[in-house]
Amino acid sequence: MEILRELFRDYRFAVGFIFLVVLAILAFLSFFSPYDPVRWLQVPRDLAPSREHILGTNSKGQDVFWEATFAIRNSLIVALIAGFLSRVVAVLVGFLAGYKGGLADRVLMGVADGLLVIPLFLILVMVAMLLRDAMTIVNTGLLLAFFGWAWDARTIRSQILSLREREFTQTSILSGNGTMSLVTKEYLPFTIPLIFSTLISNIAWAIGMEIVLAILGLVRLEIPTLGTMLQWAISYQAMLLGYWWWILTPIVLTIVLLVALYWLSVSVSEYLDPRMRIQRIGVRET
Amino acid sequence: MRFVRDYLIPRLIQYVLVIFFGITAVFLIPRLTGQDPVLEVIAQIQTQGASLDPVAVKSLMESLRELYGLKGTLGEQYLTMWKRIFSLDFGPSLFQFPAPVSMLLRIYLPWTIGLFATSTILAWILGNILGGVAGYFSQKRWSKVLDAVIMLIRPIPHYIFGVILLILFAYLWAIFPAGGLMLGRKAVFNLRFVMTVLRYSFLPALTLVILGGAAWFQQMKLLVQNIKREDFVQYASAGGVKERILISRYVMRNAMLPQVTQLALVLGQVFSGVLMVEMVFSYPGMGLLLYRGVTRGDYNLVMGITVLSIFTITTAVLVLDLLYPLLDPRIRHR
Amino acid sequence: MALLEVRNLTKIFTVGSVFSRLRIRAVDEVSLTVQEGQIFTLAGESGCGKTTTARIILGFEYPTSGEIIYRGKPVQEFLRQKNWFREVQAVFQNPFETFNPLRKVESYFLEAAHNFDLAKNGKTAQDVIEEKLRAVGLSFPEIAGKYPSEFSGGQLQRASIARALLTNPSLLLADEPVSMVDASLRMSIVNLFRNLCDTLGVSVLYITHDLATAYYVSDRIAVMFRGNIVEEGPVEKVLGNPRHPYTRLLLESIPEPDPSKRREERVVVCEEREEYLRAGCKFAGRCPEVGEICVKEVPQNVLLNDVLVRCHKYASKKEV
Amino acid sequence: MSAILRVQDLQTFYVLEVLGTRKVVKAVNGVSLDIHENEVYGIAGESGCGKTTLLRAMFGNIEPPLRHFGGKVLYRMDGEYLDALSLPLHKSREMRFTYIAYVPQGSMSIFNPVSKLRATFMDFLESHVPGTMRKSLLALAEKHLESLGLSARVLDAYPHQLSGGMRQRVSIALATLLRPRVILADEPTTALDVVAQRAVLQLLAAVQKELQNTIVLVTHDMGIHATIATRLGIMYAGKIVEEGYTPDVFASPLHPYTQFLIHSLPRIGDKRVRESAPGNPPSLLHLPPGCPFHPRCPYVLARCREEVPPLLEVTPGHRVACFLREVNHGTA
Amino acid sequence: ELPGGIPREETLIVDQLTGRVGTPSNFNLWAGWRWQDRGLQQLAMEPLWTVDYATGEIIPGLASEMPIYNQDFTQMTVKLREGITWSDGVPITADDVVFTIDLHAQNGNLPYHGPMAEFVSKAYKTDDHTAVVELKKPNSRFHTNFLDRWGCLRIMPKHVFEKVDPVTFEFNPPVSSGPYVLYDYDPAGFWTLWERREDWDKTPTGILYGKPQPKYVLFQAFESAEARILAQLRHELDMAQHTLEGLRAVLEKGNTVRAWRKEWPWVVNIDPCITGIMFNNMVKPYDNREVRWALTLAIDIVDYMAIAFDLMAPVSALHLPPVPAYKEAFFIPMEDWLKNFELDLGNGEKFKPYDPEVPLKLAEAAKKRGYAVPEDPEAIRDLFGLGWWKYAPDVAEKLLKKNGFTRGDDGKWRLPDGSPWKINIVADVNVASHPLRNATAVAEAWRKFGIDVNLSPTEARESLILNGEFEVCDQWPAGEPWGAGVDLSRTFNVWHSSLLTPIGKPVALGPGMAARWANPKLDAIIDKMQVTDPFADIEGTRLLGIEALKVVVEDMPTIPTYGYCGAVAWDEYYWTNYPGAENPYSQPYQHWPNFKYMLPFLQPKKQ
Ligand SMILES: Nc1ncnc2c1ncn2[C@@H]1O[C@H](COP(=O)(O)OP(=O)(O)OP(=O)(O)O)[C@@H](O)[C@H]1O
Ligand SMILES: Nc1ncnc2c1ncn2[C@@H]1O[C@H](COP(=O)(O)OP(=O)(O)OP(=O)(O)O)[C@@H](O)[C@H]1O
Ligand SMILES: [Mg+2]
Ligand SMILES: [Mg+2]
Repeated sequence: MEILRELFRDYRFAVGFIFLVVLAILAFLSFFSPYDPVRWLQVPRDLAPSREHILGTNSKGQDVFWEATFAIRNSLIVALIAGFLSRVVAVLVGFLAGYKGGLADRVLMGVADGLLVIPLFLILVMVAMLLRDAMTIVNTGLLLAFFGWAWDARTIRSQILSLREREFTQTSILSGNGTMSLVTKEYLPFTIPLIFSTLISNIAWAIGMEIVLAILGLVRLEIPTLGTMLQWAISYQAMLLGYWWWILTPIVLTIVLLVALYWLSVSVSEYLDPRMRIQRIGVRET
Repeated sequence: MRFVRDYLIPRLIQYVLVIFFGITAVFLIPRLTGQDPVLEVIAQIQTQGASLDPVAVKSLMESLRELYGLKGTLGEQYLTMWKRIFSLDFGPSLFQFPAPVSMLLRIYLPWTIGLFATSTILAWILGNILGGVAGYFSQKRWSKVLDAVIMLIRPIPHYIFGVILLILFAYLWAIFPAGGLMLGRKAVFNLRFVMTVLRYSFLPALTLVILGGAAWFQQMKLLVQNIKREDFVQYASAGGVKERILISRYVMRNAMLPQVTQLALVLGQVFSGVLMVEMVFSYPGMGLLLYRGVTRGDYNLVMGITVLSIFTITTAVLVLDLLYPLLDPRIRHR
Repeated sequence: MALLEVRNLTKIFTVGSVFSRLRIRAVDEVSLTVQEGQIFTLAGESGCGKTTTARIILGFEYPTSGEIIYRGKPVQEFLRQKNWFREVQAVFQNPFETFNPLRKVESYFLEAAHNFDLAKNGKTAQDVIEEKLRAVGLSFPEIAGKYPSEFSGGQLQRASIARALLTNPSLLLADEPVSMVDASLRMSIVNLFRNLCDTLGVSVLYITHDLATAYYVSDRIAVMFRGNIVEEGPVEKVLGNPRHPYTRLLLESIPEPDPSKRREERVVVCEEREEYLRAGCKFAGRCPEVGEICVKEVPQNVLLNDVLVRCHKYASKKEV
Repeated sequence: MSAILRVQDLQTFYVLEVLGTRKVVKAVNGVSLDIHENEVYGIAGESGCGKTTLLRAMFGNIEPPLRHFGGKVLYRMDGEYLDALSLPLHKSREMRFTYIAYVPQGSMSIFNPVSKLRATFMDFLESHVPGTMRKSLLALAEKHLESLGLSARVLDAYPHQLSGGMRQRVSIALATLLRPRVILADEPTTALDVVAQRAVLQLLAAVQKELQNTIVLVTHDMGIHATIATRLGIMYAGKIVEEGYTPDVFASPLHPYTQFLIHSLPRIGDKRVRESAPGNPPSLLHLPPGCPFHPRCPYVLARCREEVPPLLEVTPGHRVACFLREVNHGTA
Repeated sequence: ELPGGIPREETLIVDQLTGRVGTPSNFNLWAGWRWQDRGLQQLAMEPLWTVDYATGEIIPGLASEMPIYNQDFTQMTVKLREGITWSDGVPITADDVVFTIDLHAQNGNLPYHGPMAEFVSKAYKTDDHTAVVELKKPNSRFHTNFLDRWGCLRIMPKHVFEKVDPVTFEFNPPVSSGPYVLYDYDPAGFWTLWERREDWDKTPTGILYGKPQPKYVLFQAFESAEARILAQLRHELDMAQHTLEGLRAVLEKGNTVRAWRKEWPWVVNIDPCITGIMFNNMVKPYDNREVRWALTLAIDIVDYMAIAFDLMAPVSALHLPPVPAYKEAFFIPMEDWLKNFELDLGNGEKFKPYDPEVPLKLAEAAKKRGYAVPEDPEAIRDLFGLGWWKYAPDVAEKLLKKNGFTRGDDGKWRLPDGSPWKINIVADVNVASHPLRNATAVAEAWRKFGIDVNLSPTEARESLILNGEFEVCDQWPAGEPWGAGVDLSRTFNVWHSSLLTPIGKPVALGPGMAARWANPKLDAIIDKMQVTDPFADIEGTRLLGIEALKVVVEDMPTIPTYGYCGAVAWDEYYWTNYPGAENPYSQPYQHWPNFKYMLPFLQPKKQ
């Protein structure tokens, strides 16, 4: 609680947090939606925002607001699965390769490099095509997670490599810490800002990728996500026909989501670095 | 010599293995997607009005399989593929039969390199410089404003951003063309040619530079904010070293190192952004070529492009790994 | 039985990049023996390989060749055991690097107490820690909740010593443990070492530049120069009657805490790398008594009156 | 002799706010010093008593969490005194290293890891002096390096290629590069063996002699103070407790802490047990009332527990902050 | 900026439907698959005959008249026009015709090898302008191989092709029989530029309609709908086919842009294609006629049309596009039958599914949506079609229950074996395309009815459909008819039982065949059609068509929904007098081969 209070003194954390809470509430609201997100012609079409439909309606006859609640929910699921799962893999692989070195390092980094050098997008498209019907929200997340860890594992590994050489590693060993606590207690704090910032870029990437896949029609277009919402709006020329509420909603939501994540990550990683925190406190007071 | 034995040779083996597995994956995956390039062509011919009777279809399919080199088991095809790779001939494009893949590459590669390489490098330079300076002066007002603006721009999908630029600069204020590069096959390389190409590439490049640059900007800014707190920066700063020198030689140079490595790898991840840009601006590039190849089951084309790109990226990474000690004196090969 | 025996230890570092590689024998055929309950000083110029030797003993670095015997067994056998570090502890040279800047210093104490089962519960752990901290002039409330950057160098150094003493080790490798501590405290810490040594039989491998303190506290001393031990023996004999020209130079260079004895003559200092690569005696470059043979041949160890000297000058006076 | 650097009742504290509670570490707590031209001013003291902090404040480099609570740091320039703590940024930048230079404690990582040392030297030169002077200054720096036992070639090395001792020496050469009037050296020899230490001191002395400038030297090694310092200040718990000409301080230390400091020095050939000050150094977070040394003082008086003794002159140039002086010297 | 600085006002710029050309340097449209709508079929090639579906007539091109068959349809004689030449000056003669037929009969790598090898026994010329083809077996419709309606076997220049391998030959630059020659093209395939022949008067177009007006015609591909729209708004694109929404956008934003119809619903509603939903009749439970009918009756066509095409297309209850010619020949004559057509619901219950009121209901919905809908019932029938099937979920329910289907407690349907019913629809990926629009609409309808529908747009759609690896798809519901005349053989041939292809093997003929359905009654009709002379016995042909339509309706192997509508837009900034609903002198598409016959009528606006 204390920590949260401290964090909330940073306006970026506060705003990011509030944004995220708002998005989470939106996502949660989807469970109470009066409309089925997949069905068409539930409301009159192409209505501008009004009291009845606060974000208007689209050409499919759906209420944009309620559709957006589903979209944000699903996109969050995709992004979180992709982000967290790939983080877990990246952290495990990075730590293992960096700390153990030797064969484990060679093999793991070989796999990571293999993933990195293949034009990832191409594979994504092919696998998305291969999975076809199986491109559910969860599977989309898993797929993105599968391709999203390699670079970050590499970065984490190199950080571990240099941390391994620092003297406090030995102090920790001398204090009787085993590999697990060494890694979690000594290295994790150093890598957390990195993990956070890669988490954010990974989530951003996942959301962007989902949008790209949607624009290419490679995910299930009926399931509302930020990407498919955008794709329908694009295909139905919402921009040129002046249905700005339709196209702007997913864009603004994407931006809000990423801004929130960005600020949260910046603020949290600053918080985790005592040097920076001290500086911040000093700066604020003088 | 120990360097060769302990570092270079394992690294080279890794290089070869990565290429090998990458190519094998790219060989297998499209064959699993259920597309049959021959059927794809048959379907096209049917929509074209030709009435084929079943016997004819059968024989046509046979002869197409023969022509396309798709006869035989997967294993045989796999061998053929390696033979082709070693003879640097990827065979004909299946969907754009009989155009050889190598010819298609010759046509599109320069465009892609022209647009993509320049805009990536430009984005990299701009993003890093701005990010570096903004990170250094992160307490300043303008830096915060810039950060906010970029934060808002970065999440915009390439497609949307491209269309917005198109509407702004090719319609509302029509100073740039909406697409359709009119050079022709007899294009001569002269000033007009260059100007035309620049005019047509400007908006696509702008999209890539701004969106790409925004990502670099954010990364660089974070890096710089960390490096700014290192002892050597603090010391030099306390020692009255000029800010200009401090930013460029201390902060940026150190922050640049990870960015260099990433640049090489970004090459591998471009197709998505570039594809979208090519779509919006009808730009002749590899992204669309590849995408169509994938969706139409044009194995040869996909193979050609991916082999090329796997090879380039792997080599770039290898070269970078070998040269990295020159950039960062602290790194030793081990 | 000797507690710790180092036999012919050699460590070669390769430095430089792909293009200009250089092999440095940072530790060169070093042998030494530390008995139980003994304070053994390792002195010598900076960069002569003292820290490296200590790190190899701890198992943080692998020797190029040579052996380390602890209680009659090669250390490799101990390295895998957790209890190794209950027996052997170390204080590192650079206090600013000793603790993770992102972690509170206290956590190392609490962890060590926990990991080595030093106390049955949190309260007794606190007492154990407090006791060790007191011994070095700190207290738990003083370190509680603070990150390393909030300490002064000397405070960190003392904290580091207290941490090392937590497990009551049999062997303490102390790498310049008091370099940033004022003279008065320095005395109380070396007195502490002496006490531990005398009462509990703790052995200390004391690495230092401060020869006066070394003289004050230790039983034996080895003087290193560019990877070699050039003179080794009981501290009174070595420092009281230095034989090797380098030992003499060292002693001469000690600044006397007496303003009335200000020296005027200048010292010559040679470049490190140059000396490492020198054939023959590495000190030849600045030895006032340098002879022809010194430049060409590597000197051998000579045992003189319980003192081992590595100098051509004494080659003829061999005892054994 | 007039003071070139004058510290007046300086108070700089570390202000920490952890989870809402505010902690104040009174690292420099009312220090007044006059440092004269052409002298070596040694500072010794308890570890953690605020020496580094004092030097940082004298360098005018006060950054969070360190904050300035009062007092002045005055530089004398062209006969006028400028307050280093209220100079405009560009002005203080200009002065750094040309007027006042600083060798930080534990100066292991102060060099840019990716450029050669020569480049780092050039950066300082470029920032402070016009083109023509750079060459000669660099040549001088090379000479300094050589007298420190480093060939000028180390300038073509990267920092990580040097051992700690070498780096320390290079950082001293860097501090003397621009011929500053004042050099603040914070434990410049801790990582060095006695031979190298001697070379460093020789260099500092030579530079000082040549430039007729001032060196403020912090070290725990009383031997070094004895060897080089003109005057000596002893710090304890954020305050100067004794100050005087080096021979005077060594010969007749007045403050009980100084006495402990001097008497606890071991000597080769003498293995008698040395006593050090009893008890523990005080925490700067919670200073005891009155004289901060009183809990450890064998001669503690009643008033010591309540009043803070002022720093007063006892004999010419020799000042002490202790009520005992009245007992010992007051009558003399 | 146009290539080589050619003047914009003399150039007609049109959109290329099939997108960027993959083989830009290859103009050999006889081998493999070529992007023939880059101007090859429209400008460079004159076929023997062309279908004009706007008028329902056949335009003789290189041929001077309709084909002449002998009595038993074993011989076809082609009379060629006189005074026509290839663009290199060589006259077009019967030699070219004979050469083309012979070559195709012999070379197995050419797509038209099949029919030529099957039927041609001998081809020869009797004089320079008369070619005779002897057939191995009777075929009253052999000439349709040469009848152009988006592709046919076109006549090759013998003097060019006799020297080369016809499969690998690039034919660059192409030698034209049509009124334009190649001027330049984009090596990346984005555009192809044609220039009017000096001797345009030596081409059938010139002879029939006079001088084509644009000196240059530029075919240009756009990769995104937005770019296409913006180009047209900038007057850089004269003729384009947009998505429906794209059309609305250009019409809204461009003040010089017009569409086929000047008022709502703007789109071209005379296209000879019918869209709809296809069942795989070899997959359970879609092999059951009553299930298919139940699924048809579960569709509320008003909602369906709103989703699929925003109510702008004419519905069709028959497997035929509701174009004017077919309305006359089939729809109106069959109305009574349709109204009386009954489904047997079991227990002696009957249900008449046809609903002639659908057009009115559609008009009502369109009015509600805010569109300017005419009041006149005839005009409404023009716009919305004649009628469709009733929305009768209750009847559908009965039919399903009769066949053992059940409804679960959740209201969802279960298959007779008790497992949940999930329909998987293989669909196109292009959101704006007619197929996916149909798929979306039907998915919506069936979901509403209580069936789980999985809409699965996939790039592998073509392969899956051809191989029969689908349950339901969004493919055209029936083979397209010719678009001219009353001969429906092209629509029904594909369903002859002899052609039934097992799942896993690709079907050979056009789209309808993928439904894998056959009916002995239809077999008989098809056999009869083969021996009915479509020229001499027009009425007989028409009646056979009606009989066939009845059989198909009864079985409903696929669901026809609405006639394809092209969302074309023309910019009248540089050119005017495009054909329009008010003046349908030609079909309106720039990608159809008839395009060349439109060009002489265009008028430059700026000169
Ligand atoms: N990891 C390493 N890689 C390369 N060289 C090294 C490494 N560690 C130490 N060295 C070199 O080995 C030599 C001995 O170093 P070491 O740290 O043992 O010296 P030291 O006696 O502890 O010196 P000091 O008194 O300055 O601490 C030095 O020249 C140093 O540069
Ligand atoms: N960044 C910081 N935050 C909080 N407290 C600090 C910080 N830096 C130093 N201190 C505290 O300020 C006091 C003075 O520290 P300083 O580094 O000036 O001591 P010092 O006299 O230089 O000691 P040493 O001789 O050990 O280097 C110490 O008690 C230390 O704990
Ligand atoms: Mg050391
Ligand atoms: Mg200090």
